[in-house]
Amino acid sequence: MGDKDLLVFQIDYLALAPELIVVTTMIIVLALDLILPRPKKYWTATVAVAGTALALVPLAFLVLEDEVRSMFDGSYVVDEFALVLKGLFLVAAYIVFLMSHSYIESERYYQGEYYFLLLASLLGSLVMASSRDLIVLFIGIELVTGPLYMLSGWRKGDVKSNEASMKYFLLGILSTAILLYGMSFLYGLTGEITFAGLAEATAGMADEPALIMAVLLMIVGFAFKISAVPFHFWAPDTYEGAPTPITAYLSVNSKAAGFVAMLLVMYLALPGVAEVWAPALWLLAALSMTIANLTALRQTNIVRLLAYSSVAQAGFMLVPFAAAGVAGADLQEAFAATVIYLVIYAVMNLGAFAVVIAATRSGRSGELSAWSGLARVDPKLGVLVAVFFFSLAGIPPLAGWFAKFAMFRSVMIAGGAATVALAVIAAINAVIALYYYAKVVKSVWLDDPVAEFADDERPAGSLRLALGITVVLTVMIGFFPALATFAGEAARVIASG
Amino acid sequence: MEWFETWGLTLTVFLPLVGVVLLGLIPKENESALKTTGLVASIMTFAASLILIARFDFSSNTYNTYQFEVSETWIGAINANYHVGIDGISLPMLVLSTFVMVLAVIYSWNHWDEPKNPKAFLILMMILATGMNGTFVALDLVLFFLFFEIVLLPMYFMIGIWGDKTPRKIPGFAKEFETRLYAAIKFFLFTLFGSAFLLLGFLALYFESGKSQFGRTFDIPQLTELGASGAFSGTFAFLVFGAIFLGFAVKVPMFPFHTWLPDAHTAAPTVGSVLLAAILLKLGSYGFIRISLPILPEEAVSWAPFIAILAVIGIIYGSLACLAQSDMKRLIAFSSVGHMGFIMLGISTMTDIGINAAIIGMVAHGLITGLLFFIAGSMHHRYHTREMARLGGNIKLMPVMGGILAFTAMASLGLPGLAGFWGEFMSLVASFNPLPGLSLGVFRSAMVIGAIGTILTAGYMLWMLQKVNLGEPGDEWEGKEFHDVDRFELAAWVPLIVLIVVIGFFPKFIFSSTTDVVTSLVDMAFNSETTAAISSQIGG
Amino acid sequence: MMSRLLFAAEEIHAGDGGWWADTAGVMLVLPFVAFLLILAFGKKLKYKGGEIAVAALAINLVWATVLLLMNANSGVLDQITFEIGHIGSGLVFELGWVVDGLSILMFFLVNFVGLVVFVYALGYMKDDVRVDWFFAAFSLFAGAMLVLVGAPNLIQLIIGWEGVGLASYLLIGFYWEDLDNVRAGNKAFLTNKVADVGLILGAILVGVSIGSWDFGAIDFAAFEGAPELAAVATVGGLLLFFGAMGKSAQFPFHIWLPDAMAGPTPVSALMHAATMVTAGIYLMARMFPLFEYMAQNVRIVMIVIGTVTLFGVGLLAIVADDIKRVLAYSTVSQLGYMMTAIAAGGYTAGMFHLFTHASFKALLFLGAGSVIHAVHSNNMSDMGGLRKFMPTTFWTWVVGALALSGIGLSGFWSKDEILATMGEQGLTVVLWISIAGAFVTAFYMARATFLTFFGTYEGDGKPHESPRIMTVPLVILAVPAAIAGVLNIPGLSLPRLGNFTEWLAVRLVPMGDHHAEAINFGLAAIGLVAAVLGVVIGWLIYYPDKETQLQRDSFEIPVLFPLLRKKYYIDDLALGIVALIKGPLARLVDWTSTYVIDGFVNGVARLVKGLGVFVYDTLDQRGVDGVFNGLSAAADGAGSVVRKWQSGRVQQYAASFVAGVLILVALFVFVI
Amino acid sequence: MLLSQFLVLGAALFAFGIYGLLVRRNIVLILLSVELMLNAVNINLIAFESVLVSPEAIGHIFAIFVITVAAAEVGIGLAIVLMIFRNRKSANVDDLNLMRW
Amino acid sequence: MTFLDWISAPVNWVFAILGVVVLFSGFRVVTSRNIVHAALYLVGALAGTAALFLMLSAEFVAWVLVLVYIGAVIVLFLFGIMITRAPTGLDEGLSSDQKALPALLASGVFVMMSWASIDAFGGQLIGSSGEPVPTEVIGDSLFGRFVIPFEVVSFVLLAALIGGITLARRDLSPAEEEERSAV
Repeated sequence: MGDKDLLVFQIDYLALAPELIVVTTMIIVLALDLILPRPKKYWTATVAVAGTALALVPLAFLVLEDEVRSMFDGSYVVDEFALVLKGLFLVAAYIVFLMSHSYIESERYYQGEYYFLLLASLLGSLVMASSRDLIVLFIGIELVTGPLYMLSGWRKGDVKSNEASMKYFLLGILSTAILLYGMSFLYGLTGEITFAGLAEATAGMADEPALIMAVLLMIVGFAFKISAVPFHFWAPDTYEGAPTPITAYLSVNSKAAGFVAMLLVMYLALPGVAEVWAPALWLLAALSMTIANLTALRQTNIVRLLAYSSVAQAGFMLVPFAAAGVAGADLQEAFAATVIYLVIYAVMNLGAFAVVIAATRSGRSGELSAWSGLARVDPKLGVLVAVFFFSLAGIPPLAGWFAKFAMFRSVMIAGGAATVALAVIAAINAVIALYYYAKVVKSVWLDDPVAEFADDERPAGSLRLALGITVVLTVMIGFFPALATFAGEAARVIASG
Repeated sequence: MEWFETWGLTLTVFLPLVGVVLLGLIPKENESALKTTGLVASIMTFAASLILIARFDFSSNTYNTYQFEVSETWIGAINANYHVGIDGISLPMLVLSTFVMVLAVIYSWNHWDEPKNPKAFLILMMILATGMNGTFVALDLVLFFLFFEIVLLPMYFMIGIWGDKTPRKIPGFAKEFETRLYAAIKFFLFTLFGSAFLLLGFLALYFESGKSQFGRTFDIPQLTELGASGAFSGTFAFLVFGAIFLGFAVKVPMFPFHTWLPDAHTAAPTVGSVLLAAILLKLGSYGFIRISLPILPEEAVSWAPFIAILAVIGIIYGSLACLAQSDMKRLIAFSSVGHMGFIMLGISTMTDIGINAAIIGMVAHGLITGLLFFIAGSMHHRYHTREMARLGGNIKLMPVMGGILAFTAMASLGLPGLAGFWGEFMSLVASFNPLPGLSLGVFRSAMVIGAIGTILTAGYMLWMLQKVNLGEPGDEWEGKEFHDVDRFELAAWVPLIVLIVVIGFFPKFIFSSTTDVVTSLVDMAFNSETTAAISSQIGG
Repeated sequence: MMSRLLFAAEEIHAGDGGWWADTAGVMLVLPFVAFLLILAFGKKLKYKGGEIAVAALAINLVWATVLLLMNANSGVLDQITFEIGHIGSGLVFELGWVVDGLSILMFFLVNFVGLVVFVYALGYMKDDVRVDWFFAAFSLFAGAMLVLVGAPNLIQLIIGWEGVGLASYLLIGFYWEDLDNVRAGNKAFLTNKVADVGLILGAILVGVSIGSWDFGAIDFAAFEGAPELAAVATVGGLLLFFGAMGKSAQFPFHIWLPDAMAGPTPVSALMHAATMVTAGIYLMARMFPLFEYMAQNVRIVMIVIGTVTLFGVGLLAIVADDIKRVLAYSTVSQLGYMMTAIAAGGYTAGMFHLFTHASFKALLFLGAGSVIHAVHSNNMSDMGGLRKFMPTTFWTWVVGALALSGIGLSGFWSKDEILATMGEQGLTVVLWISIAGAFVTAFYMARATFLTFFGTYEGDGKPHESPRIMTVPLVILAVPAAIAGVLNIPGLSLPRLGNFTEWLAVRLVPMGDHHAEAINFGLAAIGLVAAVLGVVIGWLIYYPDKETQLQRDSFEIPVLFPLLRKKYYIDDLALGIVALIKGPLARLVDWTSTYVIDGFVNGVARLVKGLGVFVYDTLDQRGVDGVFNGLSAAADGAGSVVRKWQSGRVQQYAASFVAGVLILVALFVFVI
Repeated sequence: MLLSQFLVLGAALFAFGIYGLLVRRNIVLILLSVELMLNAVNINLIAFESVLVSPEAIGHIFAIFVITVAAAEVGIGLAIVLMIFRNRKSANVDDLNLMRW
Repeated sequence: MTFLDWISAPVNWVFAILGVVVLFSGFRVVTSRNIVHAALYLVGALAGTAALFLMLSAEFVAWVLVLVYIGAVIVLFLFGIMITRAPTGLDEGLSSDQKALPALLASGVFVMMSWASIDAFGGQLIGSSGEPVPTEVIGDSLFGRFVIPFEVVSFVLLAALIGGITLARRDLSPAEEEERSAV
């Protein structure tokens, strides 16, 4: 190394522009938080929202440019996949900021710090999308989750929130330790940390027990992030206890970050040992779908229900991974399917949480019984509930159908008895899932209103914007899935590389 | 009008959605504007479909050539296209759909079930219209699936919100449920269960087609071509057909997947029942003709006896179940099981006669059962009960309504000279001589049993008339004012009545559109000389 | 088709009927026009639309008469069809009309009898309810029958056939306020529907096998011995006969006919004379070549059924009290004669009996109607001695009764012809049963006549002769009832009219008819003696003037009469079957739908829900506890089984986390 | 020196950490256990590096990052402990079972 | 390589001693009944580890470990322990009573990991060059190729700092707040 000069590594500022903008925004937010008097602190929110939006601009340039920018020996790459995922993270974060605005303002929270931490987590996910070696990936993951441990406990006075935070934190560091142990072995076995190098070095090592262990340990680490069964236990408790926008962020950005990690490591770093990770993920997928769906049937609290739903959805997203393990399977297809699912899931799940925030704004609890006849009181919100929950259930013509479609497609494309069995499990689970999603819609639309809430007050503008964006996307993607497949297409490029 | 050649179908499919947008903009309170908008949207859709008829070239009406065809890239990644087009098979179905929708809007003018809310209801109807019209014109499996499923949500809400609110004991559950709640979720889950398999089947076709010159494709015309050349065979095709069969059979519905139907029909608001019976059920049988048969002809043949048996069981089963009903609407609902059995029997023969029978049967059932549900709804509107034991002497209280009911019941039992006859009769004709190679024993038994089914059909229809229409009105109605048929009802019903008679005496009305294309479909799929030249295998 | 038609016309030197035949379709349409007009305007007219119905049939009668005369002169053979749809190239549906000897006869019969009955009904129904509806349905009835008899193919025949069934249903259940009448209508419709299955299946077999439903084509195929038709001839013929049994009320389908008396009397008159019940006979005559040239073995079945009907059902008339029922059973019996005749090859004989029967049975029914109109009761026990009050009715009735009994008048000739045909065919047993039947016929007609018109009146009020509008039709009908027999006296050819046999022979193919070339005086005498004997015995039993009608009607034959009163239990059997289907069977099916299929579905739903409860409550929430408690209890030793694992839930989660890792790795190491 | 001797030592430390994580009731003690686990990872990394001897000293870099992150985690963890302690006057995990059912 | 060969190398003696120290300290961390002792045992374990690092030519990392952990983290821990006022004496309640299952799981993990290690690297020797990796190399790496994670990790720390402060600080009551803003 000694010979190498620092200047060997050219820093491509355009490629890093989104990250830099986010960093700048963070600093401005911090500074503003110091200067502004309490009543004016909402400016921090405005800045965060604006900064996130602004970060999309260079992203657009990069997308149009259509060129792979690689830095630091290929450990940090800005390509189509990275851009798509960064776009997803930014948009999702943008929507979460919109949702947070009224929520955070309505109680006594630390606004500046709140936005700072969320931006930090966002920064982590942006870094992850570009990471092409284990260290960057690891640091990225830590930056994503670290702030979230604290944000889940943001309602400091609420013991539930404390508990959410603690559970998330303890299991989070356990998973970090396990992940790191796996990484250390991977490094030890190959001497490589870049994904490209790992792919080369691990090819044909599928029989090496130590490698198997390393891979499995890493899977467990990621499985925690995406809350796959049996590493999901934290999710319902944390989702319920955390502030709702954070829950939305957890279920979308954080989960997406987990999937990004998993996608990168499995497909880019370890394609040669797909026969190891695919069966493992098969198992996780089957367990996640089945256990979570069955559990969700029993839920009476919407947020808990959404938590289990998100676990189940993670199971669906894992299905293509399992399909990739079939001999001769088209890894690109599987890869693309997960990305498509992820994009669509992000949109509709954010929408669902936005609806939860909107519905609970006037003192309605998250208990399903409190939602009875909501549509009678507020038909527009009722329509939104129907759209998002049916979309989650995968009912055409709402976006969710295409996610499931892509998922099934990837399974069918692979063939093989085990994957077909998984497809059948998935199909059965899709119907089970429909039941509890429909239960929510039923409550909202078909049941009589139970109690009077002051629903005449319109949701805040930012929340309406969040709802608007998500609902339009949900419906549009349903009719024009090409909007989502574009993401998958981009991902395909990277998987072939 | 050149643009119409390419965009006519798109217009027909999506005009209702324009209606949805407009309806969304009109405030809830402005009821008359809402109704007018809904009416105008549906009439314009109907008009568009009439222009389609006018410009349809009946002379070049062979299978797998489509008119008003449009193919635009839709989901490039999976090679799914916005590919629409019609032929002589889809044309009648499409027009039926647009036509019934107009009548439904007219009827609903002053018939709003609780909790009213015309705006929401009309919006749902318009979405439904898009789904139904789209299914009949889609030429891409993914597009077909999408439209096929679109109808699910509006119908769910129709049943769930405006449906029957009486509590009901559900076998297997301890507590009572409101009928609408049970029916809505049941309808939803059943259909979705079928759709899941449908989707799997479509995907399997997609991948299998990858081996062909077209590459992986969802395109129905291309798949049809492949199917005709025997590209899909063996266990694979057998399973695929089974999966697709399941999807369509639930929708049709065939025995034993029918149990959602009585509940859904009974619980749905009037217009919902009408649309459900008139058009939604046809989506399944249409799917058989459009997808199962041409794309998987070999498997269709090997599944045919099974389908025929189920169809015949459905005929007898549905009719017998009708006899046990005490609820008028439920009876009519069960009658659909029997009638759709005839349609499926026709399809299962795989002959041009049978398929023509199915199509005319679909149209006829749409008109007749639609009308029956209209009447049942109107009667419920006036009597506030559907218990046949409490009704009676309706024709005395409301002669016109009673007369129309009697007429429709007669049409429903397949009286020759009315529309319902042709489907039943020709199904039986077709099952006498199914496609060569199919078991004559099965199909001829099916023919006999199906014919016996017509007796039962007559039985329950007459019995219903006796209970509802005839005799002296019960004491509880004494002194009550009953308004006979009002002008909206007449406006909605008379066109149906006229069409029932016209098709009854002049089936060419439908056949002129279907016969050539069906013949070439059978030629193409089963590679046989036209089976209407029946002579070959008598006594064989 | 046309070429065959021309060819056949050439063969028998028949004309094409010119304009009259080309426009004969008017007859098929006019009643329907009348139907619609009456529905639309009937209420406002003086006779509530009756005049429209009468006018339609009157115009029809012009055509029918002209064609009848033309046919009598030179034969008319024509067929006009319109395609109403086709499938592929082979299957064509057509409507239209056929004009040949058979159809012309039926046109005439339907229109003539119809017109008379319609006129009669103008008076009979005058003060009744829903007169407009009555005439509308009546027109429909006639129209459907005309469609049936004018049908050039089986499809149109089926349309007319069911149309007749529908109209009869409407008319039988005309007084629908009383559910008994409705049930009678249902019974008629359903009984017919059962038989219709035969017709429809038969039509399918025959039509599909030769690729056409056209009667001409079928006739030719049968005549020429086309093998594809021969293959289905027996089964097809049986099925068609099965269909005919329903409409023509052959045993055991006769059960609907007596109940059908629930409608107004003119309906019964029309139904029994010209429309409805004749349809089955007509079908057999229409399809005669099939039975003659191919399906001979079916004829045995037909003969058996016909014979049983003519005698067995005839007996039932003896115990009936309702005058219309007596006539109804007699109709069934006579239909049995016709069916047997046709089965025996007596195409002409059967149709001739149909022809004469139409006139005298219409006459009898109208007479009965006249009586009922006067007495306001159907039961003979309420009548008696009406001879004095209603002379016109009485005398015309006597004409009808004699004709029916086969004594001298038209019925004698036609019945004799049947007997002669049977004799010629060597059907000895059948012949003697038929003769016995003739005796029974005469006996019950004597009974009816004596009970009704003789003795003393016992009913309420003072009966009176019916108005002119009702009696004139009686008189008009009495004429053919008396003299129609001359039309077909063997060897006799009337000037300008020719001979009934010749009329009917105007068909596309030779009928191969078996008819007597000369009068068989021996059989005629035996038949006449049997009939006279019947009247005499009837006179002996029923004439003596006893005090009450009941006493007069007290003649009893043990075992037989009770059995007859129970109608051989056939009605009960049918009711039982219906009850079985409607009751237990239907309920069973409904039950399976709700409890078995739905039960399964709901069961699955509940299972899944239960699984959800289990997974959540037990596995997810308690199971982690449970499993770890159990494990650690086991690990800690027996003493601590009941002790709970004390640490918090986070650590349970973490433990499951670690356990998950271990299990995953273990799976790979040990399993995969 | 064998590579595996360091690895087994690391494994043992990791196992201790897991044991502590599962068995300790005080949250601060749980954090200590986690530190043991992370330390085990570091031992692995350094041991591997001494065999692999990569030009960029990847193993060492990795270990430094792990140490840094571990420090940050400790900070976060203690902050959460303090917050909980403020509300409940207890730092025991047993008490965190509000959302048990 | 036999055990004898192994034991005859002096460097392994050093390892053995350090290993015992580390393991013992580690064991006590998770078993000690005194919370402060547990923290101090962690110091022992970390110090032992640092010494091991020195043996493995990881000079820089070893000192980082000492500085960061022993210098900062442990202090932080002790502060934490003090603030939460945990008893400094023996406390029966520090561990759960049910130790069997955790022990089982932990030994499972140990078996798995050590077996995998031995299976993969059973006889592999560490070339004992003894030359510590120059800090310059590490510096070049950190600020060269790993500059991005390096920068990013600073945000991890910053976020932990800011978030930690926010969470840990006592919220002012509204009254207090008013008072403060008035000043």
